[in-house]
Amino acid sequence: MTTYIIRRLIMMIPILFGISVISFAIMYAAPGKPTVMDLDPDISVEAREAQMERLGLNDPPHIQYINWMSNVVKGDFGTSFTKKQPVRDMIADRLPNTLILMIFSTILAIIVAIPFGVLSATKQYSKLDYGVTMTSFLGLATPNFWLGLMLIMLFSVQLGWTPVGGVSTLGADFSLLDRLHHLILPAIVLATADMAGLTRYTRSSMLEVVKQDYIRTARAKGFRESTVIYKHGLRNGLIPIITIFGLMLPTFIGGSVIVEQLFSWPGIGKLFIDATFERDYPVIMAITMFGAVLTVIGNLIADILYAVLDPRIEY
Amino acid sequence: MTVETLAKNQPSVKNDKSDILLEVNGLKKYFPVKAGILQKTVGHVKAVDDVSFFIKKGETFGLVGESGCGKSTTGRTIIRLYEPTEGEIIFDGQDLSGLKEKQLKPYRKDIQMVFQDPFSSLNPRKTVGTILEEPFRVHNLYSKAERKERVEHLLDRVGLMPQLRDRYPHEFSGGQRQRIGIARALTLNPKLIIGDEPVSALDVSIQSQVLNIMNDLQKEFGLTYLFIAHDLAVVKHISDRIGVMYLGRMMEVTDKRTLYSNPLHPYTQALLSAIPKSHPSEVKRERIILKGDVPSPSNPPKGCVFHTRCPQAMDHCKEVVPELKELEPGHFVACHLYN
Amino acid sequence: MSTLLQVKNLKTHFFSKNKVLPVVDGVDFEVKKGETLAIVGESGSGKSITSLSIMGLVPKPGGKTVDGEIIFDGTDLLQLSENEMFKVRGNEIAMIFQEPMTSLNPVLTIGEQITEVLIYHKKMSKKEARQKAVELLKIVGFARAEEILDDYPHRLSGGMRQRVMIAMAMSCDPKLLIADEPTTALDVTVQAQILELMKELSEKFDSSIILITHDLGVVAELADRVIVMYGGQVVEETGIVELFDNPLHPYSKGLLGSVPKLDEEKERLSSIGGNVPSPDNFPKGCRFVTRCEHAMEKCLTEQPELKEIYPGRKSRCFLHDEGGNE
Amino acid sequence: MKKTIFASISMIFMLSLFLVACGGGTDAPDQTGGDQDTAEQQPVGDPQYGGNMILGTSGEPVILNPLYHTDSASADITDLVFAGLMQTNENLEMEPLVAKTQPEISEDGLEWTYELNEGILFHDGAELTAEDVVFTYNVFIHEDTTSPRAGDFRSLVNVEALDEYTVKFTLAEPDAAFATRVTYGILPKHLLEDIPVADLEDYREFNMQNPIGTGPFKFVSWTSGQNLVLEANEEYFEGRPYLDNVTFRFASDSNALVLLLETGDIHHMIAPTSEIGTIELYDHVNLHSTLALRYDYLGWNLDRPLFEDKRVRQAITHAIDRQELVETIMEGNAEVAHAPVSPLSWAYNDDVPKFEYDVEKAKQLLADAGWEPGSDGILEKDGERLSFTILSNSGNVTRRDIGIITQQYLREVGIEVKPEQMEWGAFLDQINPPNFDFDGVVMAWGLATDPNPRAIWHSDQIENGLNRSAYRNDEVDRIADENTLVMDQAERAAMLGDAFAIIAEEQPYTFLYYPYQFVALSKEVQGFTHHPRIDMYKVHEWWLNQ
Amino acid sequence: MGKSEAQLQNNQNPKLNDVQSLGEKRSLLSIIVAKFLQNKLAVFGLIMLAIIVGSALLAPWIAPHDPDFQNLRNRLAAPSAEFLLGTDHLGRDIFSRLLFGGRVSLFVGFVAMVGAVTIGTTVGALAGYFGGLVDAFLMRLVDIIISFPNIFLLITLVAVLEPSLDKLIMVFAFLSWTGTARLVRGEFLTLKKREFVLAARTIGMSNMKIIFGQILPSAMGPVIVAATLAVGGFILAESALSFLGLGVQPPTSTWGNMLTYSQSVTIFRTAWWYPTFPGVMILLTVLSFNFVGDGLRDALDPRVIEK
Repeated sequence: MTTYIIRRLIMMIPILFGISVISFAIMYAAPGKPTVMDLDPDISVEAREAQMERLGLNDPPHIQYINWMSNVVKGDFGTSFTKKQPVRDMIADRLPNTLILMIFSTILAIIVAIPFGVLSATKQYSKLDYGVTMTSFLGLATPNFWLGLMLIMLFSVQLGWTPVGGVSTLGADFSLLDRLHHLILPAIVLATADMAGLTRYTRSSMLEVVKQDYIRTARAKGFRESTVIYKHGLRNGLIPIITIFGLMLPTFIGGSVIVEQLFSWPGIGKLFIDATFERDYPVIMAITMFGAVLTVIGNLIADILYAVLDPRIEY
Repeated sequence: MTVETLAKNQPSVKNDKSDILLEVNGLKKYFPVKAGILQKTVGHVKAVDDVSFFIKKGETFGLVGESGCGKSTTGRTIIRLYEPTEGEIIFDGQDLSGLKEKQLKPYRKDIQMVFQDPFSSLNPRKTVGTILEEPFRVHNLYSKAERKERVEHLLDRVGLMPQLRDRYPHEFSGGQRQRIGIARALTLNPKLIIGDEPVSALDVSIQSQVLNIMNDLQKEFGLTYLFIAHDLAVVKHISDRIGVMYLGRMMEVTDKRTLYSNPLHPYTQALLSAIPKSHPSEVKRERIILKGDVPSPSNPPKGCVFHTRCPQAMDHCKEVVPELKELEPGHFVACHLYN
Repeated sequence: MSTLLQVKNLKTHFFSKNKVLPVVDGVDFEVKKGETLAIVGESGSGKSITSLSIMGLVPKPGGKTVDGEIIFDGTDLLQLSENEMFKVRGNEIAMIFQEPMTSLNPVLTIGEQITEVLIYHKKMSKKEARQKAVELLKIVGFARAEEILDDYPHRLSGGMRQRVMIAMAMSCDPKLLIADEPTTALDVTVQAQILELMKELSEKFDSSIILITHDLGVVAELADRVIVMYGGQVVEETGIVELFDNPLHPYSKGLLGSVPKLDEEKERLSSIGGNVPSPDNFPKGCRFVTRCEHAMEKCLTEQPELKEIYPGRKSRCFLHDEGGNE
Repeated sequence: MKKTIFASISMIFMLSLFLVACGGGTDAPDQTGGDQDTAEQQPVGDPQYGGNMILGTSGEPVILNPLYHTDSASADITDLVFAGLMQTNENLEMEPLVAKTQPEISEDGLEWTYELNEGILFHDGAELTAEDVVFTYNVFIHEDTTSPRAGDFRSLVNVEALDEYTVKFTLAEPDAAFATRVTYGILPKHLLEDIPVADLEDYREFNMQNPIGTGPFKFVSWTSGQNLVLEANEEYFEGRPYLDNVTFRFASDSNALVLLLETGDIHHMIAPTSEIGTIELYDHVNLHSTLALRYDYLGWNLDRPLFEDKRVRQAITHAIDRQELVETIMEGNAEVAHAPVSPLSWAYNDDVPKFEYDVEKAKQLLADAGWEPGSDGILEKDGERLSFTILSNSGNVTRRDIGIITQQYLREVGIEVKPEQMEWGAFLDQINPPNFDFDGVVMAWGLATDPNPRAIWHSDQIENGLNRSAYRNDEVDRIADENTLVMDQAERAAMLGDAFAIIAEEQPYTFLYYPYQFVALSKEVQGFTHHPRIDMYKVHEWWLNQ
Repeated sequence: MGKSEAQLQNNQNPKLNDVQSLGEKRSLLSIIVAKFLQNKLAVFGLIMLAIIVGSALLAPWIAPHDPDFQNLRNRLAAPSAEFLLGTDHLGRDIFSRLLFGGRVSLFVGFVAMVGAVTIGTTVGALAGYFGGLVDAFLMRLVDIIISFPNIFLLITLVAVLEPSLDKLIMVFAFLSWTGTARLVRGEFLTLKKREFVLAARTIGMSNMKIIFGQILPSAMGPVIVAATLAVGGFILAESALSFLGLGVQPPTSTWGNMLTYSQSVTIFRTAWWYPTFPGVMILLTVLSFNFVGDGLRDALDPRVIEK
């Protein structure tokens, strides 16, 4: 197992290299220079030029890339063009927020989707099944920013149950309850589509599983239906879900961009959007690489979980 | 494992060469096992390991063995679905083993295959007529009208009504599909038909229909069969000569009567003794129960591959690979007991 | 010998939107204590569904036992509540299946799968159950039983898995073992091992066995009595030797004739024409009429009944009405 | 605890005295846009100390050093933390702050001498002296400087401390605009003198983590993406602020801010015009408005043959009902503009040519210019159609809509417009040198306090500056070059007025409107003075009525 | 013995028996259609799609107003007889704009889907069929693109390329083919071992003919399902990009960018119809595509015909 993980980690290198080259190429080809973003007529052209030179943006692309890469290898992602802060610090500031949101949404998606998916499958064609199916289809079809806006309007503005945005109450001391209070709405919005998708997958996976021979064996042993489904069925049904889950991870990272924007959530998604509009290349590159690493690691975790759940997989 | 020379294992005597249609010499098919980042080959599954035999024109050669013994791989390598790793496949005097796909095309007409699974061997998206016409199209044979006529004739030959040509495979039963599969194999007037477990998936009553049809067609078209199966009774019924394979190697080759009346190889003996009795009151000869399971072909035992399970294994067997030797005329055995 | 199981007029049908499939359509038979009854038939004959009906495990949705009685040890299983059936299944009646590769749960160890039955039915502690499991595995021929317990099914070969299945089935000393094609998926040398094992066990445990198979060779090896099924019905019921010596029903005859035998050489096998009918397409009269060499006008419209032709031998054919078979 | 309360009470007493003495900075929020002020003046009690005021903003500061930032979010913070020699008041006049009085200017206009208030303390307790001022302004003229504002000080030759509280600036040539340049927050020399000037911008320990100034509020903390907290500077030289804390709360966009305002999570926000309708409905919020120091315009690329003819440009302006634009999409919150100068400026010239909405006149002008209707109604001349694109940046809703609306207006007079949006970065890249790839563009200029038109209108700013309309006029060039040499404001205003009249007549831009700027303020907040250019103006006078 | 004529014939001619046992002729299509029609939600989805696509296509004829005509004095008018679904912030008729916007939204969805499916199918087919180095190379490419946080690349690319319709479609297609490629590759890996493919090889059929004539038609089931779902996905993605200001740019209207105009709290408050209807259109359309996709998944399941 350890060697497998190490091997997989080594395999990340070419992938991340490819991603960095592609991102850098896009970035380089992009119109718009970070230094012309200010339209203040008081700032002289010379000052802008000097800025370009200082940021190394006048170097040929391969030199820029090599400089960037050699710093990255040292753990230095450079300094933000617009925020003048080390990118590493900026990400370090924001990443925990994004991770909290992602993990919470993930958990939310799982604890809602799996039971409902299983119930839906075991009671195929029942009213419950139709209800779950309809709801999950709706969840898949709703644009999430629209849903978010509606939820904010309803719960935060009309009912005043949840805060409009942010991660915690201003000035208040840290409190878990307060955090959860702020987390719940963004997490629901972020989780909705994947929750719905996961429910569908769980349902079809379980439908597949209950047809299997070993389920018949379990029934023939005289076990109650619940034992049959949860002890013998669920673990097998979860195995394909794990892979789906690995594939879902990028959508969480991606979805966070919109949700963070919507809920003024200070995470890397929002940072990324701001950076894109500001042509803040070091930040864009760093977050892209971070996202890629998260994705790859997420897939790795999915594969490891896969192996944990499925004894047939041996590394 | 050292690669052994070809000549060493060639049968020493061959009957009149002129009536031999297919001769397989030292055939090997190794599948690489890949692992790691660079997909380096870390080992081989020796599916077929140095197999030699020949088939005479007009005869049926039966290839038996348990699952994983390499009998199907042998068949598929002969028809060049797999690239042979080593060895000769001499068909009608021409070695097919080294030919490229293009050079092979003329021979494609001469060797055809009937597959095991009647459900997967016909393209579910095409009508029976289309499936049967495909070989003509690939080889640019006949006009449209002629093709149609031939297809209908073929359907008739395998006992299906010609008007069924525009039906889809899913509308047929297993036995009917297998007959369609046979019809397809016949379209190009082949000399050799390889039957890869053609009746294994069929119900007993249907199995006999198909076996009978194959018998009839052999007579009518003068076909030669390589019949691959695991059911010894079926093989015995249809074959003239039989080869027994175990773990990628040929254990024994002889005519069917000799094989059943006088099996020499301990594996053949065990195999025959394992067959359930055909009548409840039949007094069974001593049943030889083999211990354990077939070893993995990616890591076959040294020496004689059967020595791990052989009731008569000797020390010698663990070291030296026995050659396939002609002990009696036409009776080849690979066993150290007969040295 | 007393009767352990009596199946009377069992009807299990499958319902889909606009069709009713009479997969099992009025089956009668009985199993005596300690005997091995073979149910023989080709695919679609309803033999597997018959066995699942006894277990109360007819595939849902769609399948339902609509009529009949299954009297096991004095109680009609069809009258039992689901809760009462839980105590019968796996405990009084056990079952093994055709596909040893897929019949074991791939994510649970062998040990878990054997002990859970013992813990559930026999209320054993984990430790006791484990001990018992080791014993059972030794009985079915595992030398290294302790190690096997912690292995997962995929590490075992097909033959080993089938032996595990048997151990599992025998764990609660069932009165009846239903073996559904137990050796079909196995290689011939492994089949021989399993057949030997089953013979041994049936003597040792004194269980009754219902052996479901299409392989007459397996029947010849193991069975005491045979029922032959065709089209969801029993067409012949007879002793084992009688079946091979003198089959009564034309289908039984055809079946015997179409199997190639090692010890005889025939140019052509006798064969039954046509195809096995599927349940949505059963003929109106005798189910076998479309393939029968002796079919008569009457056979097209009327269903023959299963009648005792000789003592202990029943057959479902009009030919017997006209004075025996040819 | 008791002690503090007592101290506070006495402070209130003292400060109220001070306020009276100052002549009441609070009761005249703005004279310029008073008619739009929706704030209901309620009877309010006396100012009270205490409270944390929360300001909502969508922009996060970049650098908390007044010499280096270019964004308004940073300016908002540094305006609170630092104090400059002078500051502009709400009427855009220069007022002394750290300086005691207006400067003393030598006869030749080359030497500017400022006398400082004594006893002003930095937040770390050190006293501000002339050396600190010298240090601060030397950064601008140091050869290694990286300050983006260094260009403002090209004429500055020398800064010296004449004594502990007197600073003299020496210029190379007279510069009337220099008066507006000395507003930069004074940096503490004792903390920064060891840092090489080249590295000062990157000195995060000061610029990010602990800026020390002499302003009314001290820096407390900055949580990236969430908030930035300031606290009252007890020792502030104009008196301790009423507020205990000022917190900037960061949110994604104006929508989020409006919602935060509604739920009472923030006290203050700069309100976008589009949301005024909603904010007006909030009972707990006052809206303050003033003209912004800004104008919005449609700029034409005069290097394109289509726009060469002045009559075409004038016709376009005639064809657009700017009054309707103001009344509809601006919901009345703007005034139609005619020239590149704000009515707020002392240099504003109302007497410029105006091109009112007049479709017939537009058609006439176009006909005069030789454009004839083609088969599809679009004007043609020499086989070329009068058709062009109007570019705007996708982030700005109003500008995007103006492009679309213009399409319909100009269609009336036979001009085909294709509105296009681009993402901001790409947009700037396209319209700026060296690309200049646009026909028309919807933009706005935020103006500096000094009305010098040079940066935007001088022909030497075409190649490498902000004159992207490629406007060339010798007279305007001359005025742009010479106006700063004139020290007399009235004389200078007359000069500039001529330039603005010329530009207004030539219509290189279609000047659209001067927008109002709105500040939404919780009714709890009192003492607010609305400044057209500085968001955080006299915050030490604000207080919370709790 | 009294055997009937028919019976005699039956026994002598097994072929008659064939026809009987086959029953009525059931073409593949009819089975698939029948299976599809069993799924009520799928049928509902199909009808909805027919209405939506139909009205989008017929927009020039059924739209009551010029979708681009502004009446600034009639901004944000409530739904009325004249303006069925009200007007937008520039006084344009929302109903007409929805019809025309639907054309663009659906166009984006369909064209991007065709692009993605074409690339994905080709790559997947080549990788799955040939295996080896071809497979390794193509799949590493897929790995790289999949590991890209998709939306980051999407945002960057769209921002960089200027968000025009054609570029948006290209970017969508370019970033979304990987799923199809993996799917098709998987299908090919299984199908190429199927005996009918082996049979095609034994008669000497060329690789290209086997790939496109034999395997691909069988692999198309899942692809069609994925493609159906993808159309809805792209419509959603466009609206998400619009939310970030990177979608299709005005004056071209799509449901997505119509929805973004209404992001303003004031519009949300004062003109509920403006954000509601484009949102409902997206929801209904995507929902219908998902219903149809789900129905197709069941109907195209090879087990339907092979059992």
